[in-house]
Amino acid sequence: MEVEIRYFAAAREAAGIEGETVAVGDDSDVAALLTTLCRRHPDLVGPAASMRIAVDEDFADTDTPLHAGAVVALIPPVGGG
Amino acid sequence: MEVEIRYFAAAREAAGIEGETVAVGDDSDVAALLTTLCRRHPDLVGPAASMRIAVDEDFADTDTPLHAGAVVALIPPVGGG
Amino acid sequence: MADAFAITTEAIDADAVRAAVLGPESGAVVVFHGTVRERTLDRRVTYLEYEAYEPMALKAMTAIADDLVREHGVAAIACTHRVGRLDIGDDAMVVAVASPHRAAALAATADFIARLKQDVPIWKKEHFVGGAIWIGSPEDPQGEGSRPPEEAGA
Amino acid sequence: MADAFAITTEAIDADAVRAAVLGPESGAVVVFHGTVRERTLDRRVTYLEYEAYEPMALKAMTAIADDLVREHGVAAIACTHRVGRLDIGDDAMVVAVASPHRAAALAATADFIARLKQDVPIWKKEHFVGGAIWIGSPEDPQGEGSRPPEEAGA
Repeated sequence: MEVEIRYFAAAREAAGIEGETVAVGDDSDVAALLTTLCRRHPDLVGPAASMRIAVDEDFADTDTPLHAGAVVALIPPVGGG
Repeated sequence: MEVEIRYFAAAREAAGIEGETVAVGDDSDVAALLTTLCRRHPDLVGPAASMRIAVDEDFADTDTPLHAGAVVALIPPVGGG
Repeated sequence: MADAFAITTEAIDADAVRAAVLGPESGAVVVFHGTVRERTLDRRVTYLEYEAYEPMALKAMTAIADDLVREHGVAAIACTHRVGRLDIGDDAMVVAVASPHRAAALAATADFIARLKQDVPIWKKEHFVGGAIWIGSPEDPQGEGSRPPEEAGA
Repeated sequence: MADAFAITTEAIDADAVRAAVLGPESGAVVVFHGTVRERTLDRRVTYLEYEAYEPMALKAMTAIADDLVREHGVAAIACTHRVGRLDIGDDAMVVAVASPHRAAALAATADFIARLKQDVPIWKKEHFVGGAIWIGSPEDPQGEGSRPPEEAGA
């Protein structure tokens, strides 16, 4: 199945793109997806340690399962205000 | 000597005037003046219990001495904001 | 730049109050509006009358602000209070506090208002359906310790 | 009436944010401006870049505000956050909180900003003389617990 990735801030700079569509196994969870993304973009490995992940605009855990068409965002430490 | 009196809010309504010039003895303090004012305006007797007094725009005690030309204000409980 | 403290009979220009505190080091600016509300306790308010002992009120606001600038390390405090007849929805008071950090700005705002309500000679007469009362007077059911000052409305 | 929550690339209209919370029962309205300041720690800021994950940021702000309306009993909360390039003195964020009583309005303002800085996907890149850094990132000397969040600037 395919999921949509959104990169923001330091994650966008590390990946070098704003987003992409990625194919993952049907039983993939967030952790499996992150492994795939770090393999595609080695510069993500360092920043990824301090990032949170959102699935469909809610924060998710590493064991949150994915579904086809899920929108997964890499959320570096935020700093609004 | 003479002092200037300013009445505000409930004190103004009780005295029926906004201010007046009052003659007091040369050694008068705030307490003596208040006695004089309550004699002139009997409706002040009740409200006076909850009022503070300012002399020359600073809060004063009942034993604060007066001077000629002092501006004495009767300050009912305040309620700005 | 507007005066930091003012008493006015006109509608308050909140932008001018805010402008009086702005500076390059102030990342946090709090603007507090104390607005006439339709209902206090169970009374339906029709309008308010505010009155001030203007020179003493300005002197007292300045002294309180000087204290709080020292105490909280904020950059600047300004306040304009309106007097005369005010209707529902009118701003009675606007306070602005600028500070490098927001916690100090919010704390100084709270303290400024609390001390203004305690010690600045400004009075409010509430006209409601069936009567009128000087707020804070012994006849006022919401004044004189019947509820803690930090819970009082603006 | 304007939307209660918004992300914009334009200068923030603080009056519109305030207008979004006004109501007849609200005697206390707090308007908080988070403004770009010239200096943070020992760095001389030249400009900032803000970026947001807009739909999630709006959803998160709405959820936080709903929580705080319940928790503090305030009437309404609104917030507009600016993104893109901001210069010294520009407002990055304006929060407005309306409440019958001022203590609740001030507390809800403090909590809203603290939670926004924690959980709303908006990022700030500070450009200073000699470099640039994403605020809150592991490389940021003022982020990651090096000082308590309640002391952080706006």
